[in-house]
Amino acid sequence: MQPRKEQLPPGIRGLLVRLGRIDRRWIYLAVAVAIGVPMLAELRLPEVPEKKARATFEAIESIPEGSIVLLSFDYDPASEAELEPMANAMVHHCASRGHRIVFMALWPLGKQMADKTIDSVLKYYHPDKVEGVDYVQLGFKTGNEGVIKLLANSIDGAYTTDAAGKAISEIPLLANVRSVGDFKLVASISAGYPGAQQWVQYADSAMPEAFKLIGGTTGVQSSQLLPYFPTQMEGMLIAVKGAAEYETLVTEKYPVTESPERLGIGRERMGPQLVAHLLIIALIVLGNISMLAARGLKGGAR
Amino acid sequence: MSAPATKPNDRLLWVSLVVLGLVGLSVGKFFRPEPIAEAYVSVTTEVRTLVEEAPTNDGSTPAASAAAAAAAAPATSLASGEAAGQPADNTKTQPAQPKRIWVDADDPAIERQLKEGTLKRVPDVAQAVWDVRTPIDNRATARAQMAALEKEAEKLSAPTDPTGLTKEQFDQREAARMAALKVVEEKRIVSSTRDSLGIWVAALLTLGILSFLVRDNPFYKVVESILIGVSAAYWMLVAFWSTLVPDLFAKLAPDLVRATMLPGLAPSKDPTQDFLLALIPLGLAIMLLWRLMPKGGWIAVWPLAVVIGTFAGMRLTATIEADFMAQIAAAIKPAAAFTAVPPDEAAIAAAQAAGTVASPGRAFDFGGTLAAILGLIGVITVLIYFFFSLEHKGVVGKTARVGVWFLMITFGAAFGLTVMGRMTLLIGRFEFLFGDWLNVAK
Amino acid sequence: MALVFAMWIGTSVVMTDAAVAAWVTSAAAWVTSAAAVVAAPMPPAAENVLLEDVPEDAGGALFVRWTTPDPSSSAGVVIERRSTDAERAKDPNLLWIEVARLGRDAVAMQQSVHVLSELSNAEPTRVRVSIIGADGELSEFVESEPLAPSVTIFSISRLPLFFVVVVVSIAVLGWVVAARMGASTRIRRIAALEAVDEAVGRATEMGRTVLFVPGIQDMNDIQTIAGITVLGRVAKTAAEYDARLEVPTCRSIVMTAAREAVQSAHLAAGRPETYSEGNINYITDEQFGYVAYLSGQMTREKPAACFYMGAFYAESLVLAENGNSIGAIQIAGTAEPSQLPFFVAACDYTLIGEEFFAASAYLSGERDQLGSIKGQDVGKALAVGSILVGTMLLTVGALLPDSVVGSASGYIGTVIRTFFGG
Amino acid sequence: MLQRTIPMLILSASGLILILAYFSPVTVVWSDTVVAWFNILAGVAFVLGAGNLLAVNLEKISSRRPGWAYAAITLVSFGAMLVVGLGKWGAVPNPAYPDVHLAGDQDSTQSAYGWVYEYVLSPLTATMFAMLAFYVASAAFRAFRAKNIESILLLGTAFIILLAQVAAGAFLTNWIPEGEWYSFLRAERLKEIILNVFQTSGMRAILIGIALGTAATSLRLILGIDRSALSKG
Repeated sequence: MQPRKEQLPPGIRGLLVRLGRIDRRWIYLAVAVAIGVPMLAELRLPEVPEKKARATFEAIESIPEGSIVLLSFDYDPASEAELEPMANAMVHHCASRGHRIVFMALWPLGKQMADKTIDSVLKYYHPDKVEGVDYVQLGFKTGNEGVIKLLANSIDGAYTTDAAGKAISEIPLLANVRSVGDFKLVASISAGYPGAQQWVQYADSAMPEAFKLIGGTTGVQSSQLLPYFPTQMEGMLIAVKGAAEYETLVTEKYPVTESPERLGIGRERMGPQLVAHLLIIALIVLGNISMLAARGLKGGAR
Repeated sequence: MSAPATKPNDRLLWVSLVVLGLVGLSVGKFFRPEPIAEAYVSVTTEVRTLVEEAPTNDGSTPAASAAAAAAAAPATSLASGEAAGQPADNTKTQPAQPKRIWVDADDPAIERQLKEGTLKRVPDVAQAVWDVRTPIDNRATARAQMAALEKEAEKLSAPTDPTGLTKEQFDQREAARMAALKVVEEKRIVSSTRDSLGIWVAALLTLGILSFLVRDNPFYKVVESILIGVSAAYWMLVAFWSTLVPDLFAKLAPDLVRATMLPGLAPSKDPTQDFLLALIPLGLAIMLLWRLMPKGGWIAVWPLAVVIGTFAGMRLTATIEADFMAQIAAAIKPAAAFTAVPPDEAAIAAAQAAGTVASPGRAFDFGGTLAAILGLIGVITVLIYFFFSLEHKGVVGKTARVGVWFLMITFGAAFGLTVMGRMTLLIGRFEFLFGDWLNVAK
Repeated sequence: MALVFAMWIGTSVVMTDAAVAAWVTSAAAWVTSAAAVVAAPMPPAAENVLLEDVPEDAGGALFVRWTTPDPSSSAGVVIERRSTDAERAKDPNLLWIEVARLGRDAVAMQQSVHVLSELSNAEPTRVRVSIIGADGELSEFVESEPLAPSVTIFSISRLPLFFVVVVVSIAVLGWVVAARMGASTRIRRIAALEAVDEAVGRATEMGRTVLFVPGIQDMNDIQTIAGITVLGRVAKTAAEYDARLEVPTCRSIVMTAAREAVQSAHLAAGRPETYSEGNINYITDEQFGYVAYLSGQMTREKPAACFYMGAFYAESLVLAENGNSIGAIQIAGTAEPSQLPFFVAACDYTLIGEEFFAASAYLSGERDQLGSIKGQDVGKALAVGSILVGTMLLTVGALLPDSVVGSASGYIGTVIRTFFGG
Repeated sequence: MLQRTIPMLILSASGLILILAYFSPVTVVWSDTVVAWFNILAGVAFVLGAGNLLAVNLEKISSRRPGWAYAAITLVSFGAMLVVGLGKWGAVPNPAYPDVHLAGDQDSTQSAYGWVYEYVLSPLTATMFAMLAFYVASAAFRAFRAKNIESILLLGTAFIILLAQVAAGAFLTNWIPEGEWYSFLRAERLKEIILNVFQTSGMRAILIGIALGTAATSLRLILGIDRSALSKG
C-alpha cells in the first residue's frame, strides 16, 4: 500500500528532505536576524502581570515600611542580560517602599552586578539614601551555601567587614542584625548554583517563619524552583518575562520621571523575544515536515 | 601559527558577512550620525583632610566609626541617632595610637566633630584634592546628566530675590545657594578615552567568539586563549583577595594584614585561637600541594578525604530535609478540590432562626480535583520509573512508561521556558554591539 | 532628688559618646523639670520587661520582651544589661552596659522584642529597659528578672529529619549486609551504562580520543564525586582498549582527584605504563572559559566518544551541540534538573538524576554497592507510601468534612504532612 | 595504612561529625568552621592549577607544537592579569586609608584589573553564554522530531510553552472565552497547567530521587563502601 506522501511531487519532497539536513549555520544566521532586526526596529509589547510577579510585588509591599531586606546577587555578567532588569526593578521597589537594603553576593562577580544596580538605580532615583544607614554593600564571600549557613547563625560569622573594608560592627544599619533571621525579606536573584535553591535549603528550612523568601531566576532555573513556590518561596520572578511583568507593577505604583528606560529593560527585550520564539517554533515545524517527507521517501511512516 | 585552510565557500561566507556588516553600519550611521564607542565618566572633586580622633575617656573610639561612616556617606548617617547607637561591647576595643583617616573636608558632620573636638586636624599635612570617577554605562544617561548639571548651575547662579525677606533669611538662602553651586561645580561629566578604548576591545573580542559559529578560526583561537589565561588568573585573584587574605592571612598575621591590605579589619576577640584554627586549613593545603614534591604525593589524599567527608555529611542532611522531606510534604494534599460558594436561602433562613451566621456551602471543583489527581499520578509514576530493583516489564513497565511521559512533558516545558533566557543573553550582546559600540541603536 | 537620679543614670551608663549624650540630655531634662515643673515630660516607662530563652540554640542569646505604653510619643528604646562579675572585676564602677539603642521601629508596636547575643551561659543575665521619649529624654529604667541562656544539645524540631536519616541509612546498610549474605542484587538495566563500553570501543576503532568532562563544580559537590567514580570505570575500559582518554577539568582539586582515579584505573587494568598525567589538565575555573576551550578542542580533536558526568549548568547544551556536530557518541549524566532537558534532547544517552548517582555503584559491579542501590529503593518506597497514604487520608477528610471519620483521617493526614515539614 | 586506612577514617569521621552537627545547635559552629576551611583549601589549590597551566603551555611552546603561539597568548594574558591584580595597579585609594595602597578598590575601570574585567572578561563570558541562543535553535530544529509518543510529548510541550511565553500565545487563543469549561485552552492557562500540574510533579519526583541518590552516595562514601573517590586508598 502506498503511503499518502507518495502524492507529493518528488521535487518538493527532495527539497523538504534536504531542508532537514540543512547546514546549521543558516539556522544561526536566522537567529541573528530574528533578534537583531526587531531590536533595531524597537518593537514593544504590553505586559499583563501573572500570579508569580504579583506575589513578588505583594511580598515586598506587605512587610512594614523601613524593614531591613537582604538582596543576594547570585549571578554574573553571563546572566546579566536576563537578570539585571528584575534586579533594577526590585531595588527601586524596595527603596521606594522605604525598606533598608543589605546587598550581598554568593557569586564572585555578583558584587559588581550589585554595584551596577546601586549606581544606576539606587543612587540615581534615590539620591537621599545613605550608605551604611539605608543600604550596605557586603560584597562577595566564597563558600557557596556555606556562607548561607554562616549567615543563618550570625552575620559577622560570614562577613567581618563590608565590601569597602569597614568593620561590620561600625555599620549602623547592621547594629541590630544578628543573623539572617533578623531580615524581614530575603531575595536571591540567581542564575544557578549557589542561588535561590540554596537559600531555600539552608536559610529558609533553618528558620521558615523568620523572613519571606523571593527567588528571581533565569528561565532555565525556574523549572527546578517551581516546586518551592509558594510554600518555601513567597515570590518568584521567571526570566525577562517575569521581570517585564514586575516592572509594570512597580512602575505603576512608583513611577519615575527621568530616564524610565532603566526600569523598562525587561519590557524592551520582549519584542525580539517574540520573533525569536516564532522562529524556533517554525524550525520545529519545518524539522518535522521534512522528517515526514523523508519517511515518505523511505516508503511509509512506521 | 597554522591557520586552517579555509574552504572557498567559507571564504565567501566571511566576505559576505564583512560586507553585510559594513553596509549595515553605514546605513545605521546614516540615521544616527553619532561617534562610535563613546564612553563618559562623571568626575566629582573632593577636598580631603587628614584627621585623627581625640582619645575619649574610656578609650572607646566612636568618633572613628562616625567619621569613617561620614567619609563613606553624607552627614545624615550621623544625624540619625543610629550611628551613635553602637552596642557598647563593640566600642571597647582600644587602638594602639589614635586612628588617622582622610575625610571630606566639606562634610558638615565632620565640621561639627572638629568643633566638638572629637576629631582634630593633623597639623602640617596639606589637604588632598580627590577626583572620584564613576563610569556612566549608558550614553543617553550621560547626556541627560550633563544637561541637568548645566540647568542646575544656571538656576543656582541667579542671586536670591531679597523681596519680603529679612536680612538673615536672605543671608541663609544665599549661603545655601553658594553651597549648592559649589557642589554642582565640583561635579562634571567628561568623555573617557580609557573606557571608549575598552568598548572597542570588548566589541572585537565579542565578534571573535561569535566567529566560531561560522567555523573554528585563528581569530577565535586567539580570543579563546586570552579568555582562558585571563579567567584563570581572575579566579585566583578572587580567591586571594576575598578568601585567603581575610580568612587566612588576617588570622595568621592580623597586624601585618591590617597594616598592608585591610586597615578596616576589626580586632579579633581571641587572636591566639584564630591563629591556631587557621593553622589547620593551612596544613591541609600544604598536604594537598605536597603532590608537587617528588616523594610522598599520596599525602594529598588526606585533605581530599576531609573535603569529601565533610561535604558528604553536610549534603546528606540538607538534601534529605530540603528536597526529600519537603517535597514529600508538598506532594501530600487532598486529591479532591472544592470551592466555597455563598450559602443558599434555606441555610441562611435556618441560621437566622438559630441566630447564627450561615456557613458558606462548597461546590465540587472538577478542574482542581483533576489537577490534584494528575499531580499525584505524576509523582508516583516517575518515582516508580526510578525504582532500580524492578525490571521495566508488565505493570511496572507500563507505569514507568507513564512516568517517562511525565518526564518528557517536564523536560519539554523546561526547554520552552529556557529559550527566552537564552535569547535574552543574545539580545544583551547585540545591545552592546549596536548600542554601546556602533551606536546605531538605543 | 531628681538631679541625683539623673547623676545616677549618667554614672551607671558606660561612657560611650551616646551614653554621654543621653546623660547630658536627661540631666538637662531633670534640671529643668526640677526648676520649672512644665518641661518635656518623662515618657511612660516600659512595662512587663522580661527575658526569654532563644529556643534550640547554642546558648548565649536571650530575647528581651517589653511593652511600650505609648508608642506614638516614643522615639526609641535603650537596653542595658547588668555587667558580669568578670567585667566588674576589671572596672568596679561599671554596673550596667548599654547593649542596644534602637530606633523608632523598635517601639512602633506595643509588644516589642530584641535579641541579645554573646551572653554568658553560666551567669544569669539581668537587663533593664528605658523608653526614649520624642525629645530624646529617657524614661525610668525597668529591670527584668535574671535569666541564664539555656543550651540545646539536640534540637527537637529536627527529630523527624533524624528519624528519616536513620531509616534511609538503615535501609542502605541493611541491603549492603543482605547483599554480602547473598541476597539477589539484580538491578534493572540502564541503557546509558551499557553503552559505555560500546562508546569507548568505537573510539578505539576510529583511532580517536575519548573526552570525559567531570562537570564544572568542585570536589565539595557530590555530583563531581559521582562523576569521578564513573571516570574511574571509563578510564579502566579505555586502558584495556588502549584508547586515549582526555579529562580537562574546571577545578584544581578535581584535576588532582581525576588523576588519582585514572592512574589507579590503569593499575587495575594492568597497564600502569600507559597512564600519562598530561591528558588530565586544569583549564580555568571560569565556566565559559572552560566551555570555550572544550568547544574549540572538540572541533579540532573530534573525539569519537564524549562523556559528560557531573554538575553541569548552561554549558550542557554547548557541549552537546558541539559533540553532535562532530558526530560523537554522547553519554551524559547529571543531577542538575535544569540541564536534563538539553542532555535528553541532544545526547544519545542520559542518566537522569538518581540514575546518575546509581551509575557509579552500578558500574563498579561490587555486591556492596549494588546492595546500596536497593537501599535507595526503600527510600523511594517510603516516599511513595507516605504520599499515597497521606493523600488518601486528606482526601477522605476533604470529602466528608462533617463526619467523625472524615475529620479524623484529615487530622492524621495533616500529622503525616507536618512530620515531613509541610 | 597511611595511604589506605587513615584517609578512609578521616573521611568517615568528618562525615559523621557533620551529620551530627546538623542536629545539635551546640556543634553547629563546627560545620561552619569546616566550610571556611574548604574555601581556604580551594583558594590555595589554585597553586596546583597555575602550576599545571604553566607546565602545559610552556611545554607546547618549547616543543613548538602546532598552535604554540596560542599557548604563548594564554600565558601572557594569565601573567599580566595576575600581576596587575595582585599589585592592584591603578586601584582607587580607600577614602579612609588612602596611604594603604593595597586597601584600594580595584573594581572600577580605573584600575587595570577592573578594566580587564569590564572590557575583556565579562564581554567574553557573556558572549560565550549568548552562543546558547544559536545552539538552542539548532537543537530544537534537530532534536524535536516526532519519532514516538515520548518525543511528541517533549516537543508538544515545548511548542505550547514557547507560544505562551510571548504575546503570540495570547494572540492565538484570546478568542476562547474565560470561565467556560474549555477556557483552559487559553495559552496562558495551558502554560500554568503544564507548569503547575505536570512539570511540578515531574520535578518533585526528580528532586526526591536526586535527594535519595545524594544521600545514598554520601552514605557509601562515609561508610567506606565506595572507595573509588579516594582511589589511592
